[in-house]
Amino acid sequence: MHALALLAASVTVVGAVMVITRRVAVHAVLYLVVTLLSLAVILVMQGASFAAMLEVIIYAGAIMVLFVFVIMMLNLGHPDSAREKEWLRPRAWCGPGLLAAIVCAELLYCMGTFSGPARPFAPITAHDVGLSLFGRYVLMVELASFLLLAGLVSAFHIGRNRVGGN
Amino acid sequence: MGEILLPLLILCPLAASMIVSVSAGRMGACAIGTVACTGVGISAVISIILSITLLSGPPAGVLQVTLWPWMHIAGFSADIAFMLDRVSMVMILVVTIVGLLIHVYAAGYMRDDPGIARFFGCMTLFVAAMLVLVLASDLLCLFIGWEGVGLCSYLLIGFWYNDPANTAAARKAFYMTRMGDVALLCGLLLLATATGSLRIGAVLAAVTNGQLAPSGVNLAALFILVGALAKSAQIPFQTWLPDAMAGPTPTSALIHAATMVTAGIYLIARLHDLFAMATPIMALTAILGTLTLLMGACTALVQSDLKRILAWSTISQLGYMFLALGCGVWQAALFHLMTHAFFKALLFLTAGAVIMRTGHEQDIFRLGGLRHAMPGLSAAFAVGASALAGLPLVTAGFYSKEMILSGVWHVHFGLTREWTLSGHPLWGIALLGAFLTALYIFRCVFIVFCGKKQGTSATGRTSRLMSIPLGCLCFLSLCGGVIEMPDTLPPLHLFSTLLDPKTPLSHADEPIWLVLAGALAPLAGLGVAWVLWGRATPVMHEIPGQAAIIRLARTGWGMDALYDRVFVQPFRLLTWLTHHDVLAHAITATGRLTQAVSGRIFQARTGFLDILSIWGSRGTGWMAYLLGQLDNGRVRWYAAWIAGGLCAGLAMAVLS
Amino acid sequence: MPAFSFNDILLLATTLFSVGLAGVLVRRNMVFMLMSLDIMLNAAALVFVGAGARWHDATGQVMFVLILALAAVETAVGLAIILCLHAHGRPTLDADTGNLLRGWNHG
Amino acid sequence: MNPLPALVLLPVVGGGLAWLAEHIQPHTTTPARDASWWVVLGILTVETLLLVMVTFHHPAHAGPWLGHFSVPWIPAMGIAIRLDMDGLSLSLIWLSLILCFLCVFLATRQVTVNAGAFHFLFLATLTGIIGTFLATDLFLFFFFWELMLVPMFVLIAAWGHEDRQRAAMKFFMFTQGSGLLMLLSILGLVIAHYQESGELTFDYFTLAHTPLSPAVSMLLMLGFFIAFAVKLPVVPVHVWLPDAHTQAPTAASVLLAGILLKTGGYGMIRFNVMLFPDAASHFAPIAMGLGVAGILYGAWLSCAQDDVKRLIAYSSISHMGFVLLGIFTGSRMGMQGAIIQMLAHGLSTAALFLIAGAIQDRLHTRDMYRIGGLWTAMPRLSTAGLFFAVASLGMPGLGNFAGEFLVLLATWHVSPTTATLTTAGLVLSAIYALRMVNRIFLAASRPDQHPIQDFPVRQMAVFACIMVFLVVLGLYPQPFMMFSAPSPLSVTAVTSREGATP
Repeated sequence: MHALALLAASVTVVGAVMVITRRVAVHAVLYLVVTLLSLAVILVMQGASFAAMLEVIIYAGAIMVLFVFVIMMLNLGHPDSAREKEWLRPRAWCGPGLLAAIVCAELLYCMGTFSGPARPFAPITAHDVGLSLFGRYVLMVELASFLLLAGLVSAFHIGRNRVGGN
Repeated sequence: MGEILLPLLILCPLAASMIVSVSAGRMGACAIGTVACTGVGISAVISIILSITLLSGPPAGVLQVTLWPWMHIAGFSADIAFMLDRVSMVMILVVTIVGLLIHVYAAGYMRDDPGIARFFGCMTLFVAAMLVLVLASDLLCLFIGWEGVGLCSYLLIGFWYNDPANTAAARKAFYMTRMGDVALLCGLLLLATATGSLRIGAVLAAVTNGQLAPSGVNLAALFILVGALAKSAQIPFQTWLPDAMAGPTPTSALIHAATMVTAGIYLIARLHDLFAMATPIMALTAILGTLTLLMGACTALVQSDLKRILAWSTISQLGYMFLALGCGVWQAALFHLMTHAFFKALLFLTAGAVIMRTGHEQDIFRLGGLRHAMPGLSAAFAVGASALAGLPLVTAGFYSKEMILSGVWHVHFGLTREWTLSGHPLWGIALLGAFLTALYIFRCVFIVFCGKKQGTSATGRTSRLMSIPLGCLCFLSLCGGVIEMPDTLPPLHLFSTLLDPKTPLSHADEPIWLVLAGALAPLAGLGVAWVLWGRATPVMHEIPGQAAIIRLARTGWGMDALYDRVFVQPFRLLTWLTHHDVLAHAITATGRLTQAVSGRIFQARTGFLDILSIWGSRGTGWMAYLLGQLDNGRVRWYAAWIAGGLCAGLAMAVLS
Repeated sequence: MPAFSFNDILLLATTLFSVGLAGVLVRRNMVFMLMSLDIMLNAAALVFVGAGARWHDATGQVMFVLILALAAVETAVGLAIILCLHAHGRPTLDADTGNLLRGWNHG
Repeated sequence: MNPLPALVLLPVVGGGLAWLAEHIQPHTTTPARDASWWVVLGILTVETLLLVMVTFHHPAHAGPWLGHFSVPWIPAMGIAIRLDMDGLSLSLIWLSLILCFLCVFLATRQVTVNAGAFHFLFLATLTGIIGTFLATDLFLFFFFWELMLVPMFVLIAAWGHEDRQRAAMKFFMFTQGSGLLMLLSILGLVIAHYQESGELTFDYFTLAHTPLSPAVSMLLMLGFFIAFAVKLPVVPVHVWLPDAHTQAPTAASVLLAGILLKTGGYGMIRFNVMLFPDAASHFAPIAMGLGVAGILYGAWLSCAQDDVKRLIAYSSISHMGFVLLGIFTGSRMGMQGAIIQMLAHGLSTAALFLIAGAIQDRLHTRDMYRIGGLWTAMPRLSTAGLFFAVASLGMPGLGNFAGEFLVLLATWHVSPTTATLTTAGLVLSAIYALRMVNRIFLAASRPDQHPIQDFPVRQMAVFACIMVFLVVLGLYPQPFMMFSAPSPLSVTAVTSREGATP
């Protein structure tokens, strides 16, 4: 077990926990960026450098920027963080925490161990992914494009309504 | 030439009818009368030419014209074909000449009627139809004319349709003759089935060859007899003719006295070979004829309506003709038909003129003493009356009646081997009828023309147009009969020789008192009539006492009421009862029943479903309430439920 | 030799997933809920990539790409909804007040 | 070019045009600008020219069939568009066209509400009728049979008189239900033929040669018979007719009485007697009994009606009884008589309905007790009415008599008693016809009558044409008898011979 890997993993988990416990949204976003970056490190360690790059560029770059923009537009202020505090009383944590813990425990319990000969480590390059994407899974790419298009259209539609509402 | 003239003979009145009908409202009364008279007049001329041609030919010569095939089909053929032999020659002469005279008269009589176009349209159409009837060489073709004259008769009786009684009379006439027509049609069907053709010659040949079983012959003769009886208003169909007097008087003269009603006599005379084979039917004809003549004479004796007297006298005279036909002396029947056409037309036309001039008064007791006001008409009526009564030697009626009487005397009906019917009783009744005829007609003459002057006053003059035909008819009534004389007198048999050159009627052995009796009976009638009504202080002013029998006789022996009770009322009742289509009701009722039943079933089903649904909805409601509690619309709860579900699913996977 | 075995990756991913799930369940603010969802998606993506590395198959990363696309769409639409709600008088972004999904007896 | 499909399709296409014309140029008060009416007139003229062409320029070698047309439709089922024309169909199509002209000249102009649609439906019915007369594929025949039903239903239901919905529904239910029976019979026959020969076909000529057991053939024949009997109509199933005729608009009444009833007679000749000669001859006594019952019952009820159109409708039942009687006498004579009777009845009854319609247009009533003395006010109309009433009572020299006489003669060959009984119907016919004449035309005119307009000369000329037709049919039916003989008698001859040999 690599120390760096351990570090990255713990940063990831801690970051995630921080995300769900922050009161101020921008803080949570920053923690989320940290989580994602550390996750990217783990991905690199898994030999998936292409995925890691996408993680950094798209997730940590594009999507998080989107969050930041929205939070800026929401114009949140002090009353909001106070309300968040009101909502985040420990009592509220009991049930969900318990449920999440049970799920986690069950998942871990049924995970078991994957024995068997592990393949010799070899990184999967963007080339392989590309071949696969536009070979066997070309139809899925198309579906994904449809999905993106649908998202685009619906986001535009909802946004336009907002403009009209104003 | 005959081939052209014969169709032309029919075509002329037809064309006149068409012209008159189509131009209704555009031509004046005068023009209409002229057209109609011209049409019939040309026909008369043609018929005279044709008769001369025929008479100059061989004795048995027949002019046959087949215009076109009518129906030719396997097993049956009929043609539109005409034939002129000596029987039909007599008829066309009568129809066209008497018809012409009556048309001329009518042109004057109907001058002021607004419906004159309709009148002449029907009259000329009638002449055409009657000519078709008498000229047809095919029985089916004859049937066209037969129904055609019936239709014209219907239209003319109901001519003044504003009075419901007139149209009712018209309908009655048509219905009663229609029944006869249907019987005739049955006879035709029978003959056509047996012989495959309805050509008169072929039918008669087939019958005389024995192609038809005797029962078939009898049946056919019976059917045809019924048709003839209905057309000629004999018992039991006599009731329509008196009512038919509702029409204009020229109509009564032409259709209901001179021509149409004689169609039955003509038909039987035409088919005399067929009837000769059917002895029972012959006897039936004779008996019915005798009954009718007696009944007609008796009824005429008590009538008070001038035209009705004449109508009943027509029935009675037609009875004479049927008697003659029944006795096999069809020549005598035709002879009487001819003379009857003359004198009855004369009587009707004179009566019409009288009625017209006295302001449409038809009751003889309200007329009277008209001798002075209208001497010409009185003379004409007297001539007609004497001809009808058959005053000996000077009138045509005497010779024709004498011919019938002598024919009846000699007849014997061999009905079965043992039972024969002699003609003598029939002769006796006929002689009684002759006496009664003179009695009733001179009663009429004396009351109307002699006697005291009554309230009604005669106005105007009889126009020239009307008096000329009367003169011609007077002449014919007096002298039309001398072409045939009894053997006791100079034996002249022009008429019977003309009709049947092979077997002229000759009764050289007949006793002289036979003729004498025939001559004396009318004279006796005249005498009695003079005693009763003719003297200055008549024995009888009115019909005495209104005895029940007389009242009965005045209504035609209650036959009308009887038919009304027996046929008309039940028919009306039944039609009223079945006014709504029974079958339709039955089917509708079935439908309703089905609907009701299905409605019940539906209700029952819905009731069951109601219970089910009430309970079901209650249960569903509870469930929905419960579920609704889960479904509170909060996203986080949904997520929690998903997580819980995942939890449970994993737990199951783990624990199993 | 990879730094993590597949089991470790699964362990990490489960943890991350649970944390994300807890976030979704706890937070009432929709922005936070979206972020938690992203965490859960990342956990799933991580499992795919790990499996791809374990069996040396590019399909894992293909799935990763697809999940990425899915996350992008989800985020975009979700944020649009948030903006819309915010503009329409729900400035608190409280997920519990938005019970439109309930449908019946709403109005 | 084969004229038969054009004959069938032209009216419905023209109907569409008429509808369009109405939309382009809506109905105006000036009759000269009545576009859809002119379109209909033009279409009928073209159709007539076509028919003239078929009548006089048919190929000589074709034998009794004047024309033939065949195009596969659904080959897998053996269904084809087969149209054949023989003298019977030709004469009935001529009758249809003449009556359509009559309607167009005299009746359809009175329709002012939605005239385009009316004309379309009118011509669509004509298409159905012509198709029925021409189709020799059983499936196609059924298709046209149903096709003529629907527009007629709409015509009655939409343009009819006071109780139209119910009448239309009755009409539809009766004819539709019986049509389904016929469909069953058709399918049965086809299946029987398929089992026999392994060939799936709806061809009339092929099916005519199907050997059938007596029971099966009787069953199939009954299916056909009931369908045609409803249309004809035969007495127990005539219930729809008086209502439909009474409530229908004038033009639809004319079509119904003039031609639609004739499709029943046509079907009986073409399908019952010719497809199943043996079964038909076994069935003949019952059918003849029904015919006589129809004659007497129709005439009887006709005597009891107060509604003019109802009276005419019941008289139709009576006349159609003669047709049934004639068809099932089993002789050529009877069949000829039935055909002549169909033609003559088509003309005379159609004219009577037109007159009744004209009276209703003018007086707004059909009750004979409220009409009266029309002769003074309308001599032309009354003359026409009298003529056609007299024709319908069977005056010799007019068409109806020729038909009735032949039928009676043929019946007399079979059973004199039946024929004698039937002639009673003639007396009844005189009663109802003259009752109508007396009540409407010859009664005293009513005092409260306002002045009414007589037929104009032009319309009278149209009526005169019909009168001439009737007179010609009555006095010279021979060419019609030669001409309108149903030609495939050879086919039946072949079948019966084949039926006899095994």
